[in-house]
Amino acid sequence: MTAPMTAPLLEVADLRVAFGDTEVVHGVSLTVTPGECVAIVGESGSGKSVTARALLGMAGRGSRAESSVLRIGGREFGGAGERVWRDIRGREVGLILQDALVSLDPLRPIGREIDDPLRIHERMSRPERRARVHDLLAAAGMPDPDFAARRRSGELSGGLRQRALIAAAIALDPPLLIADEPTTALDATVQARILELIAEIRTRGTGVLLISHDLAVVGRLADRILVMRAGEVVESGTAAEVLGSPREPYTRRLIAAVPSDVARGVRLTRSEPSPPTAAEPPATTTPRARVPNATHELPLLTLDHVSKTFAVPGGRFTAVDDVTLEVRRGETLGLVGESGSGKTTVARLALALTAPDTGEVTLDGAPWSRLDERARRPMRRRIGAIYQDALSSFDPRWNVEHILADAMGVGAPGHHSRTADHGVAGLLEQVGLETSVARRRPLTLSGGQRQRVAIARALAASPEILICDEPVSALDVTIQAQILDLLDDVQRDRGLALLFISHDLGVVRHMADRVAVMQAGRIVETGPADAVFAEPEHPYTARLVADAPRLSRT
Amino acid sequence: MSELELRQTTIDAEVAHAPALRRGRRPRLPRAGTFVAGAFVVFLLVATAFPGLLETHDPNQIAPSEAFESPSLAHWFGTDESGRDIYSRVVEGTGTSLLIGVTATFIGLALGLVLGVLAGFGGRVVDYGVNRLVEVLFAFPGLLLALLVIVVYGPGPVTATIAVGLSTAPGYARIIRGQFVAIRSSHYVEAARVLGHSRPRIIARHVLPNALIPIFVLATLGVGQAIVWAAALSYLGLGAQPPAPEWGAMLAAGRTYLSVAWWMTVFPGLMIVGTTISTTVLGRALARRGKGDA
Amino acid sequence: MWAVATLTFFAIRLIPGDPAQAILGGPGSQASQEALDQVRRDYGLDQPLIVQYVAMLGRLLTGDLGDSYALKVPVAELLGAQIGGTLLLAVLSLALSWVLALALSLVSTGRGRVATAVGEGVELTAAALPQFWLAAVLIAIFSTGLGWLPPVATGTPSGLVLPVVTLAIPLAGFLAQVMRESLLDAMSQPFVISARARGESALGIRLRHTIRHAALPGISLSGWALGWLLSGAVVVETIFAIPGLGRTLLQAVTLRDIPVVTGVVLLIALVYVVMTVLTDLAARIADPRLRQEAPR
Amino acid sequence: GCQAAEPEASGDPVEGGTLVYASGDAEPTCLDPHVGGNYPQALISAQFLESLVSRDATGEIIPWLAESWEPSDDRLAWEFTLREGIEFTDGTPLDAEAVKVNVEHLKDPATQSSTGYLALGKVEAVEVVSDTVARFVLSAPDSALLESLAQPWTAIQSPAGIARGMDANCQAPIGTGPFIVDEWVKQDHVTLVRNDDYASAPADAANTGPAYLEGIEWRFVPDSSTRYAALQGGQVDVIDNPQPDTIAAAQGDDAFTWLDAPRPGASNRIELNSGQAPFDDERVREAFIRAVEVNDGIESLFFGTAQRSYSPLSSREPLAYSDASLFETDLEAANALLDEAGWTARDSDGTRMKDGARLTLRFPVSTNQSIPAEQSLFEQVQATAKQAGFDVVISLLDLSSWYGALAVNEYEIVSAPYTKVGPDVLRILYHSDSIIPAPSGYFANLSQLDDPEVDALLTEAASTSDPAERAALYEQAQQLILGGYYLLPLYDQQNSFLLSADVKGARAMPTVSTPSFLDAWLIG
Ligand SMILES: Nc1ncnc2c1ncn2[C@@H]1O[C@H](COP(=O)(O)OP(=O)(O)OP(=O)(O)O)[C@@H](O)[C@H]1O
Ligand SMILES: Nc1ncnc2c1ncn2[C@@H]1O[C@H](COP(=O)(O)OP(=O)(O)OP(=O)(O)O)[C@@H](O)[C@H]1O
Ligand SMILES: [Mg+2]
Ligand SMILES: [Mg+2]
Repeated sequence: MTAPMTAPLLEVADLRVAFGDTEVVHGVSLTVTPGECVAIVGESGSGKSVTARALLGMAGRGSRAESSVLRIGGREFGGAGERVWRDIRGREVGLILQDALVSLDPLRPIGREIDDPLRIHERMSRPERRARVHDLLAAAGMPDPDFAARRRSGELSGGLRQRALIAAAIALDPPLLIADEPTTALDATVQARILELIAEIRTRGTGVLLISHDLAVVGRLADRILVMRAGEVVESGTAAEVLGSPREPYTRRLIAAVPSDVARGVRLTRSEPSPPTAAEPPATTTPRARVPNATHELPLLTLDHVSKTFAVPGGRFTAVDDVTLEVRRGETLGLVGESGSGKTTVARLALALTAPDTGEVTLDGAPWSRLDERARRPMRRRIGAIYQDALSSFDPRWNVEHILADAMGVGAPGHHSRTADHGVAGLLEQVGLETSVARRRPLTLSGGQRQRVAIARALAASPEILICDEPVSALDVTIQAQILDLLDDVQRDRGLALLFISHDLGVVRHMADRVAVMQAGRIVETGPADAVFAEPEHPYTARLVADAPRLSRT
Repeated sequence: MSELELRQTTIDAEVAHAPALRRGRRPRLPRAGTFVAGAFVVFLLVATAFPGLLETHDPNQIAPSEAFESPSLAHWFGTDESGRDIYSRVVEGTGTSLLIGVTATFIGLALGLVLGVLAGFGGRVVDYGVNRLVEVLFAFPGLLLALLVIVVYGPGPVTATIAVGLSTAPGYARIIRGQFVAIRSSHYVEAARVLGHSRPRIIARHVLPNALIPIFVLATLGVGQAIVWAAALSYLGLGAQPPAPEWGAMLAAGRTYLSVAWWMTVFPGLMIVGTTISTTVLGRALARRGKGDA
Repeated sequence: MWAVATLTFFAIRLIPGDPAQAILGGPGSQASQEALDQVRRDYGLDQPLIVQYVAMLGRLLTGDLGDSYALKVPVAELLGAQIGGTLLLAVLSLALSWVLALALSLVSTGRGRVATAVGEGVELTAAALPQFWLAAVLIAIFSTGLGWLPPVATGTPSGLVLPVVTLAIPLAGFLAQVMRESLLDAMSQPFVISARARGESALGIRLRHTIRHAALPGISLSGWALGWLLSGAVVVETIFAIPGLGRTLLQAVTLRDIPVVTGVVLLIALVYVVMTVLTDLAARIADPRLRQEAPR
Repeated sequence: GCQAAEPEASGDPVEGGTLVYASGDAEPTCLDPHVGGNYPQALISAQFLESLVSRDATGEIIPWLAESWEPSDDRLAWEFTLREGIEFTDGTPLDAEAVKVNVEHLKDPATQSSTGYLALGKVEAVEVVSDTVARFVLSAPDSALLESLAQPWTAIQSPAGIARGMDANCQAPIGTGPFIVDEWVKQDHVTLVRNDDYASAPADAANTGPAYLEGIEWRFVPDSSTRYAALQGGQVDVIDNPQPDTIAAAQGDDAFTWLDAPRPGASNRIELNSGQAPFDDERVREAFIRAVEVNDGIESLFFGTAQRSYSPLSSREPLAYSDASLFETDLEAANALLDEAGWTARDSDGTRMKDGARLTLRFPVSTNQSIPAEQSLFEQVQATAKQAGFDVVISLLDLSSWYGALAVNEYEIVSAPYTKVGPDVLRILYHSDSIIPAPSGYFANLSQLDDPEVDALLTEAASTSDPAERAALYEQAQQLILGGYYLLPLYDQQNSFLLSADVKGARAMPTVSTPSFLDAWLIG
């Protein structure tokens, strides 16, 4: 580092970015000094990514970026041309893009991707570059770097891809690293490794601008935090200040929305007026009573030594291996496990969308997986489902009303009886949506609204149990909080049982009465949520719990 | 034939792009383009329904002494080898040409639909069987299929139409089956199953309607292609029979005189190209509407 | 293959016209009844259809395609002499249409509305050009007009230029449409942004990243495209007087020369199958995602 | 260019060079014209096979392989004296035995001969009188025998070649001609090389020794525009079957020579099927002929390259008889005739009706036999006939389907070419015997003219020995045929060649107008 420690690496004042006529970033100012980690947090769409990209002069097609100051490494870049920008990209500033899984060209070996900045900016010979790529990958914590350099992104797991991206971003040792959501879509263990890596880079004197919607992540790394909302910085300060004594209500809400360590039944969205009805019990902020110990009762859904294998090139792959689970009436069973551990397959088995190879699924003590589809059909209404990707679970041609009426089993489109209208309105109300939503198509709704519609649809059939497969993974914290609260509400109102699947330990911990931990198709541990999280028995669980980022609340 | 399949990929890509489109990432065709395409189609429709309105001469009136006249005020598109007015013949031929295009597409589509539905819903064995059949038809050169039909049933617009229809059917069948399979395994069909809806209900309310939108768009694209196909048959002397003016036949006839009278092929050719482009442009606009924000 | 053979056999039998007459030089000839009977016996045409069919299958199994009715030479020999030229023509056209389509989509995509509209217009026009007309225009321009290229196959490379171009242009139109879509798709992918973030230039991105994505559908459609080209060869070989399968096929259909038609169709089916396998392989090599079906 | 190539054009012949010929005719399936026997075979086999006799430009039969011939008094036997010292290119001597083998070959059903077989219909056997004298024994007098033997389909081949069997002989027949088949690459070309020992030129040839050309590359280029483009580009030296507009264009260009060589035999004509309604009524036939207007069309479509014909025979036939007065267009007369014949009612599109039947004329057109200009002419016929109330339905068919339509009598009008040397073609086309279909379903008398008087005249003409009497008989027959409105003559069978100006001395044989390159040479 040649620059004196005091001179900021990055200095931006009054940054404004507009797409066409709509301005999406309204006057953001920030500085990053060497070795410092500055974090931007905020809900989805608040303008974090646009801000980050504007710092490299690539806010996007059709964009206009203005600022009174935009200084990088002491050089002013306001209004610079593409050529000038190209010169510092990768050299002065490294950028790790938000979508790690798709930010590497699937057709090129990652070694070549990492090689790019070396080739573009440095006069290095081929062997020199190869050696450097090796070092970078090793530095990024890539096991077997030489082998990995020849892989393409599709052949690597999410965590390894993220490492490759980091390696590419730091290839020329840029003084400033911008990391946009570097750990989203990674499971807890991998996430922890990546964060460690960034922390290590920072200790080398590199300034880091970290962007995330996840306060728990930010809390672990950031020196200073900027909270963005709707394109503006609403609060900024040191990490301790912002997380410890937030001034703005928005910041408080953001912090509250983080579910980890929030006890079961405690609302995450306390500062908002409670959405559904005014007749809400006032005691929502206190933990509600646990479901009465119901062991004497017959479980509602059981999976009894269920296994499922898939044919894959070169043999069969066991996705679910001798799994035994039970979900009792009114309780929430949380199912956690890293990606690919077989959670979705369990959900599909429970929904009888696929048949188990061995073992049996029973519903309310009666055969379920063994039934003929024809015989099962009338009973299907007892068991509902919510998926991670709500949008693709709706017929793209149908509007919300149509979807819900269909789920209620009333009439064909165009034949909305009064009762149907009433039913649709009732459902919408129950999930906290305006009746005007009824006429819209899911495509035009926001993620949170879509997920509410999905819940309304699941409720329409008055099921006894809901299978929720990653219902909130695609949502940002605040919306996630609303949905989790909503699920909590309907569970209480209707006495629903939930099979709640997530890779996010915080979410499961908040939602579940009991947890089952899955690894490589097997259930490695089950038990009451508190117990499992407090004293994990299985080493795998212990690692998961240890790796999960926590928000240190005051 | 499988220009269609290519087109299908295009539509799918288009549809996949719908959200991107709304964000304006993808430049739309200028609206003017859609407008011109629409105007052209209107012209075609008028020419089909009331050719007399647009014609300046009797399309079959021969005048050997006026043969091979280049375009002029009297004969906008010039005259052909028998002194007939090419503009009027082009107008008169619209109906036949479009009829060939539309009917052939319809036949191909209908057959494709039957095969596609069988394959898509008929269970593993039927699917396998139909797939193999379609593969076989696919490997069968399209032109040979058309030639066989024509040789069996004699040439003429009807057989040419049937021939083109038959030879496009395997392509449609593959696409339609693909559509069905994709929709059948889509999340929303799964969601409907979870809700306990019956198979026929799911097919009727989800699969068919969703498959039909792109298929309809596809059909609008297939029309121009079918006309080009019929033109190839006319070149081999097996298309429309004289004196009925048909673009492909005019093109084939005019080819002989390319060096003497370029206008004999250029104008019918322009009509074919224009029809293909305008239906495609409209079809794409439709595809965006159908799957886009609507 | 069996199915193709069966279909061809029966389809051609539907054609009116007596194969025995075809053998005797067509219905215009005034062959005597004895000659007809003799030929029917020789070629087994007096047997019931099903017997003929089984006999044909039996011969096919031993790799014997039979003798041409009209030319009286073994079909395998006849086609063996023709396949090379046609395949060369088809493969060259395929390669050219890839290049044209890639160039067109690279040039016209992502360069604003006008370029896109022009690009799409060119593609659609190219795809809508009937080959017989295109060939005539090309000959008029490059042979008669400019005198650069011979209009007939002369056995030299220059003789192949026009036929290859004729076949390639419409195909390029189709391919370009598909390539444009995948190019657009690729250009909107985050990896493009991340490449830019490393300082890559717009040209570098096209050459090093998106072009591969655009080429993929070209590869996977090659099997189909080759089939299409073989169909197109019927017209092009006639116009440019190139000896090949297409002309053989056309002639055989008009002469009702069943063994030859069957042979050609089988051959084309075989090429199609081989090509499909090859393109699958090629696509797998080019696109590691296709090898990635197995879970990690 | 000039109207026809002069044999003694400019300068002295130059030795050497290979001429490239592009043929638009179908590629033969067999190069031996004895097998089957169609025009494309004649075209190429004339380069390497020769006949016993030939015909000169005036229609006179002249010596070729036979130096003289003599019929017996009863005209049932003909003795042909062969030229001495002629050998086939395989070294086999040309002798009476060879002639005998050839005739037997032609008459053997296994040869599957059609044209040659018909031509020798009256020949019972050939007897070997001496090495050089062969006697043809006839079943009946045949005035057309010499004309028949002048055709390429009865050319004389090496007996050793024939003995190789049909497959080998089809590949490369062996004759006495100026060229030898060297190689046949299917669908591409036949390579012909010079016969250096050639010594059997026909009596009217300028060159009596071996050809000047080293060889001919005989290419098959089916597309007419391509052929012309290749000629323009210099890739080929001679093309056949040029389109009329091409000929017109080439005429204004010194780089090309047009060799116009109409075929002998019948003219190109539209036959009216008198075998069934409505043309079983002569008034309706006349009405049709009066109604249609073809002269303007011939002029504009053929660019002045075709002359209107008013005869059933080609203008190449000295005995052709014409009568233009029968074919004057007169719409009023046509209408009157149709009214008279009872076709008085008209339906909505103006087609005449009688007893509920429409006046529909089915017109199958073979796309292989009718060039585009002719097809356009037929469209004009269709348009003019419509004015009189005829509904002409043209169907464009491939050759097999076209024969199929004729075989089942599904036509009212049709146009079919027929090439033969001499007026005896009339017997093939208009004798009632020709209405009886061959086993293949084919019959030559497409107008289905069935008139005992015509039959008698044609039979007599075929056996008479007196040339004057023969001419008179044929004239009478032609008068009857034309006067009965059985056909609408159009023009001679178009047959022409475009030659690069570098090609000198080429000519068309006066027999069936095949090109001959014996006298030809290339300059430059
Ligand atoms: N290319 C673009 N064209 C138009 N609008 C855009 C474009 N890119 C982003 N926007 C808009 O700018 C706003 C901010 O987007 P941005 O991606 O910065 O949000 P974010 O805070 O990063 O959200 P997330 O947490 O979901 O990543 C959004 O309203 C978005 O719709
Ligand atoms: N239809 C299938 N065919 C083959 N393999 C499959 C199939 N479905 C799932 N698998 C494999 O089974 C394993 C478990 O998949 P599953 O989707 O159940 O995991 P998951 O725990 O839900 O993962 P994630 O957190 O990524 O959603 C994966 O390795 C997956 O690749
Ligand atoms: Mg973002
Ligand atoms: Mg999952």
